[in-house]
Amino acid sequence: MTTYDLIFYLFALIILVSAFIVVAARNIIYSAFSLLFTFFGVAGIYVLLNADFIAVVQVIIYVGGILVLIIFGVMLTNKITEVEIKTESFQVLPSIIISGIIGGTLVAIFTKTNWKVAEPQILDKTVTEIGRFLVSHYMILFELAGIILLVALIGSVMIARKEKLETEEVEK
Amino acid sequence: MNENILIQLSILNIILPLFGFVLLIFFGKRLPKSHLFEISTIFVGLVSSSIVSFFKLNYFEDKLIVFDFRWIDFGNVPFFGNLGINIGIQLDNVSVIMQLTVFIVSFVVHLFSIKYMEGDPRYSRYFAYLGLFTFSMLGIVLTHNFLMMYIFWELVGLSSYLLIGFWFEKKSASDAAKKAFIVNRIGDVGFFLGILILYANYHTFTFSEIFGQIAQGNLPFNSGAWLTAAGILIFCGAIGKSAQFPLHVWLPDAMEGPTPVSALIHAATMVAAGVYLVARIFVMLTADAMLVIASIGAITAFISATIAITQTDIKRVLAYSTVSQLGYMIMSLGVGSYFFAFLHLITHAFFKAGLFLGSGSVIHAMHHEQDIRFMGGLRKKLPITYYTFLIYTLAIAGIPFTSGFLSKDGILGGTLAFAKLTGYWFFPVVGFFVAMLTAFYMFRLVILTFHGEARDIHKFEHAHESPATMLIPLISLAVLSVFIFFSPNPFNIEAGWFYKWIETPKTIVPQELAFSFMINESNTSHNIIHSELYTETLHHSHSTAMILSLIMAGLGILFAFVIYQWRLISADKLSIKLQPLYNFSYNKWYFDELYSKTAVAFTLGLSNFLAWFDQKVIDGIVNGTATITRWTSFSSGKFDNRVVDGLVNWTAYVTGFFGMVFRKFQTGKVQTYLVMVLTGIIILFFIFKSL
Amino acid sequence: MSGIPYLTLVTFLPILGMIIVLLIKSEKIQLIRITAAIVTFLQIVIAALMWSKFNFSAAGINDQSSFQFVEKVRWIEIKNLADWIGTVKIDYFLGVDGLSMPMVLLTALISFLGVLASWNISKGIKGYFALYLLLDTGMMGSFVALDFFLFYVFWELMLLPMYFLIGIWGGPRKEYAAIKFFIYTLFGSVFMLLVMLGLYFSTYEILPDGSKVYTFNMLQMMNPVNYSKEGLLSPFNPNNLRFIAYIFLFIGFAIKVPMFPFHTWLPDAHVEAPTPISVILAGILLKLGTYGMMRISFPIFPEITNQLAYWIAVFGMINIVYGALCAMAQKDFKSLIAYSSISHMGYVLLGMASLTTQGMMGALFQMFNHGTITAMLFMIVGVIYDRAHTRGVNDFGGLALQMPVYTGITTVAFFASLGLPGLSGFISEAFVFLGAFSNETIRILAIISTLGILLTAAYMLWTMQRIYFGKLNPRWENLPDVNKLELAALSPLAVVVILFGIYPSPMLNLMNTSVNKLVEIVVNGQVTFSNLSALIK
Amino acid sequence: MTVGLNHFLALSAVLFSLGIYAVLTRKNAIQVLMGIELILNSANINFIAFAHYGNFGLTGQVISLFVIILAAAEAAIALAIVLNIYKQYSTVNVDEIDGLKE
Repeated sequence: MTTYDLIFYLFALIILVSAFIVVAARNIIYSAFSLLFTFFGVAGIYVLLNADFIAVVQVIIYVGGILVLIIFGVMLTNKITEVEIKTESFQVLPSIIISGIIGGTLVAIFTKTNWKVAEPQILDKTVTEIGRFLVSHYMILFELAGIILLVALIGSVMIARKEKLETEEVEK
Repeated sequence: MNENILIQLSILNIILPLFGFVLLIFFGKRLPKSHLFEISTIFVGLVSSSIVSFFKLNYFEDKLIVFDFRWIDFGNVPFFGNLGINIGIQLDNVSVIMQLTVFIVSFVVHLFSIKYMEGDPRYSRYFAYLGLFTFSMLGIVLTHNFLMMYIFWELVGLSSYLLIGFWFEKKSASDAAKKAFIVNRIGDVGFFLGILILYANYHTFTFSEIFGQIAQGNLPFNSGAWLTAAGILIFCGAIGKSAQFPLHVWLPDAMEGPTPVSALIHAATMVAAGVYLVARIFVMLTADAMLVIASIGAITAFISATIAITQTDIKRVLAYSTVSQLGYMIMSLGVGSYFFAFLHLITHAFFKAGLFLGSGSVIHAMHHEQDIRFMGGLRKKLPITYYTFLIYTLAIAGIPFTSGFLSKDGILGGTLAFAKLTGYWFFPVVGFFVAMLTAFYMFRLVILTFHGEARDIHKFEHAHESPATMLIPLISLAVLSVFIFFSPNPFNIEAGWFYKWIETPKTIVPQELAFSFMINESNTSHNIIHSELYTETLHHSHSTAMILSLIMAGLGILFAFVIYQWRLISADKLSIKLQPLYNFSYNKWYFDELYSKTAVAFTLGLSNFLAWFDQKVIDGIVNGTATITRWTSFSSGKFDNRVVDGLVNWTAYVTGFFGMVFRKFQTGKVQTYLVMVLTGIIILFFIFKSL
Repeated sequence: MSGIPYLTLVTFLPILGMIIVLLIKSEKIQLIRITAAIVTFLQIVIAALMWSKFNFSAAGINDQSSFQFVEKVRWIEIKNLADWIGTVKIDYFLGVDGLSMPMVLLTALISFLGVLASWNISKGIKGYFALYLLLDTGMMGSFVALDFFLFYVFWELMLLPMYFLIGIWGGPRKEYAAIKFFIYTLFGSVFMLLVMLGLYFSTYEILPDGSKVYTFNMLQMMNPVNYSKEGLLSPFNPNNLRFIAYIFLFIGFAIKVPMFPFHTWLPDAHVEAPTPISVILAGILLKLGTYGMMRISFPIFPEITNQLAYWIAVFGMINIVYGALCAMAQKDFKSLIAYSSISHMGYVLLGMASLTTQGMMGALFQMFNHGTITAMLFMIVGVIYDRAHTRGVNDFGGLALQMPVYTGITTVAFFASLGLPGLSGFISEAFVFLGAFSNETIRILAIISTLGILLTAAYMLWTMQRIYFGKLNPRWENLPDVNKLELAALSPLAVVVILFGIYPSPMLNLMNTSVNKLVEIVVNGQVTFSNLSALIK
Repeated sequence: MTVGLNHFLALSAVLFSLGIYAVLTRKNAIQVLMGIELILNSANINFIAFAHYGNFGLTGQVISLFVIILAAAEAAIALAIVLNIYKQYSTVNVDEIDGLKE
């Protein structure tokens, strides 16, 4: 067992445990925080896979952006003053079966398939290369992504704001 | 003058009335005098068709002039090679004479209508329809193939529908129009099937090509029975259009249309199209088919003549007389006397159109009173109408020096000869009996309408002779009902030019399928149509028929005068004495009642049943499936609730799982749906895993 | 592929229109309508351009080189990752031949006129037109797609907008009708999906480098050489399931036609749908079922088509007679027309099943004609319903006096529908009968089906009499005649109906090369697909 | 057993099924969202793993970058919707929002 393997198992454990908490925790705050660990773990996996730039992006966007957003969402939609912020689950049994089957099948497929694996290459300048890719080969997609982000930004503001305007009108 | 010009003129003749129709339909309301345009197109057609007839009959007497083009191309059909459908026109002596007849009648009817229809809110529409009719009728007359024949066949049906239902505010008119179209359709379906038999074998619609194939012994589906079937099925078209038994019921009802329309369509031209059709396919009729045709014709002639003697509506009497005369022509074709059938078609067209126009004149004068029981004595008020009417009546009764005498006499002679050779004495007996009935009811009509005292004084006072545009048609048709136009010798048609032009075509049916007196085309090279025996018999029967028919007609006229003019026998008493017969005849043999109680009631009942069946059973099954699914899910949900607590084994898991899924089939929760979707994906995956 | 991508343009123009419509403020009603009208009109222009450039002698059907306006681009490609998947390769493959070109023209025409008929839709106009244009793309795409996967995508794409268009803008029982339509057609597409995947896993395409990959390409599926030896639907496999697959596929299409006994969604959907949607439904959507049979079932399974042609004809006959009888008993004008649709689609089935050129050509032409005629009939119902707010056949009477222009157009439509010569319906029906009668096995069915001609005349004229003739019911004394917009929507159809009734060659010449080829494939297919030993080398 | 492609794939599969589980079971809309994030992350792991072992160069990484972008956009909009729903229904429990039922 090499160090590499060890680190992998460590991260895998972190991810799985924290993801399990995310899924299973009754208190939504716990879920939110353990999601943080999941994201970190995934970032670690990325590093292991020679994707340092993506790992960094993962930390910045997921941890810095999305997670904060989610926690805001939690706080805005639950009366935070109430001590117990618990949520319930339903259709647990079928979901366990379904996700179990899906997970099992996927694992089975992944492990049984004879992947045509090449020798992993270690690239040094991933950031430069990704940058070059983004403005050459994937330029249209890149710009589209920008537009999507812009639209999402405006859209979410609109969605959140519109209701407010209408309620104001009603109040008037 | 060459053939091309004749063809071009004929095409022009067909197109002109259509042009009139289109113009009137779109601009009729905006251009107040536009009907005059339509009439002038008919007049141009009349002139040009006279030219065509003159040149065709005098310079290209024996020539068949054909013009056609490929209308539809099927391309290179596998196993058959290049196929397509040609359409076009052909000019032979029969078609040019018919063309001229159509134009003559059409023109006088147009002329007559100017005054007759004056003041109608849909005046221009009326002339538009007349134009459409003339166009379609010319199509039937000039076509050289079955498909076009069928197309125009239906188009005359359409114009007939539109014109019968012209006063559609009246329920009876729209009923009659609908009835006419549907009854005609029944016949047309048979016609269509007949065409299909021919097409399926020969892959063409053209008369000459089909007949050529049959003449070479190439029978449909290699059997004479199919040839007979084709003949009879095509004849079905004629049964519908020429109002033959058992589809004759529409024609009397069609009298709901304006009277000039009855003259043009339901007396002179359209109804005669059936006879024309049978004449066209005459060469391919087998002996069996001819026997069927003759029988239908005889039965029709008899039934309608018996009905006509008790009717009281002036137009209905004429309608039944038309049906009866058409039966004559059909019977005549059936017994192989082609020439006289065609002759009667032409002569009948003139005098029957005249009778209808004359009745139109009477109706016009009587302010739309049609019941002859309220007429009488009109001779004094309407002298010109009376005398012309009398000429037509003499013609239809078959009195010498009229055109009707020539043709009717020939038909009766034909039936006699046929009976002598084959032993079917039924036909001459019916023929002569009907001749008597015809004379009787026609004179009954004349006497009740024009002779005696006025029975409705008020209307009589206001009656007045019709204006000149209505009288000119009457007079010209009366002139055309005189023998001189057909033969210089009033007792022998064979002396005339008509006999020279219209030549009975040689049959192409194999000898063993045809009557023995018909000679097959392949048998002889020279121009003999009938066996010598037949020619001789016909010659002998001729004089017998002439004498007999005169006696019968005289008897009929005598009875009419005895009963209605001199009143030696009271008509009322007679009708009471013969009550059952009288009722039977007066109610038209109860045909309408029979049909509406059987065929119509059955169809409507079936359709209502099927609609119910569709809604309750078929749709019920669909909805039932939905209900059962819901019920199953509900009950399995119940079952699940009870059992799942107790059993913790795999079966229970699966049951519980399905129960859950089914119960929440429509919860409105996205996540439940998602569960189902994923389940589906998993199942699909495992199904296709093995592939 | 070179030059202008006509098919992509004609297919995705409505999507472009949809985006524009979505960008317009929902208050600007007029602008939205005009945008939709312009977009669909451009579609007609492109379709007409294609018609003018169409090569009438190219057959198509199973030969890519004789398809026209072909566009073939790799759409989805997943490289050879694992053994059992192989390389997944789906093409964006469009093309037209004589089978699809008439349908493209029909779709363009009816879509445009449908927009005109939608002018007085009053609620949710923006959403309505957006969905309408999406539907348009789905229909057009289905007619031009030559890749089965792509076809399926377009096919499903139609469902969704249709569901909402009926379910939101429909009549009183719209939810029921919409759900019924949706579930029924979804049921059909599941069958189709199964067969599609089955075919996919049985057909190989040989790439230039010699490797074999599974393919969704319909044209490859038509050639027995391309089938694998052990595929589930491969003719080489002695235990193949082709027979069952054919029936599955047939049911999938038959629901769309709709064929007895799967037809009950149609009257409900029609009665509840708003007028323009009925027009689209009857005018185009139903054709997809029969088009699918001709494009997919027949050439891919020729040997089974020969085997089952008799039964297809039987169902065609049932459709004709049964539909006509049911129509006769209807009291609602719209459901009467809906049942008459069922009856008329029966002619298409009968014509196809004859497996003769005349019959198939009649069937294809009947698809076009039924599209135009029924579209007209539904618009006619729409006109009267907008004014009187009732559709009961017995509620009217004497409208001919009140609305003469309207009655004139109705007369054309009714008579075209009952197959009057000189109007387009006759030609196609006559051809269907010519074909069916020429085929010995179904001759008797053709004879029974002629009853349909009679019954159609009966119920059409009866309806005509009840609504337009007789004395004017005083209730309708103030009904105005058709307005200019309605006239604009109706008269092009009337012109088409009359024009193709008198001179159908422009349309028939479009089809005849392809139809002849199809007949040849199907009839010969019996031999080629049965004598496979010759193909195995 | 050396860590190879299969391990990463297995990890992502498990993460994926956990995400599915969350999406299917949680009543709180926000937790459903978290589940979706988990699924996206598992997909990303797949991409990058294949990129690493499958010799596809950097394509996989770029794609996962786009996935992250999409996730960000999606999260923003989804949360906006959740807030809106909360205002409307005063709850974010998905099972109580069953307008689709009609």
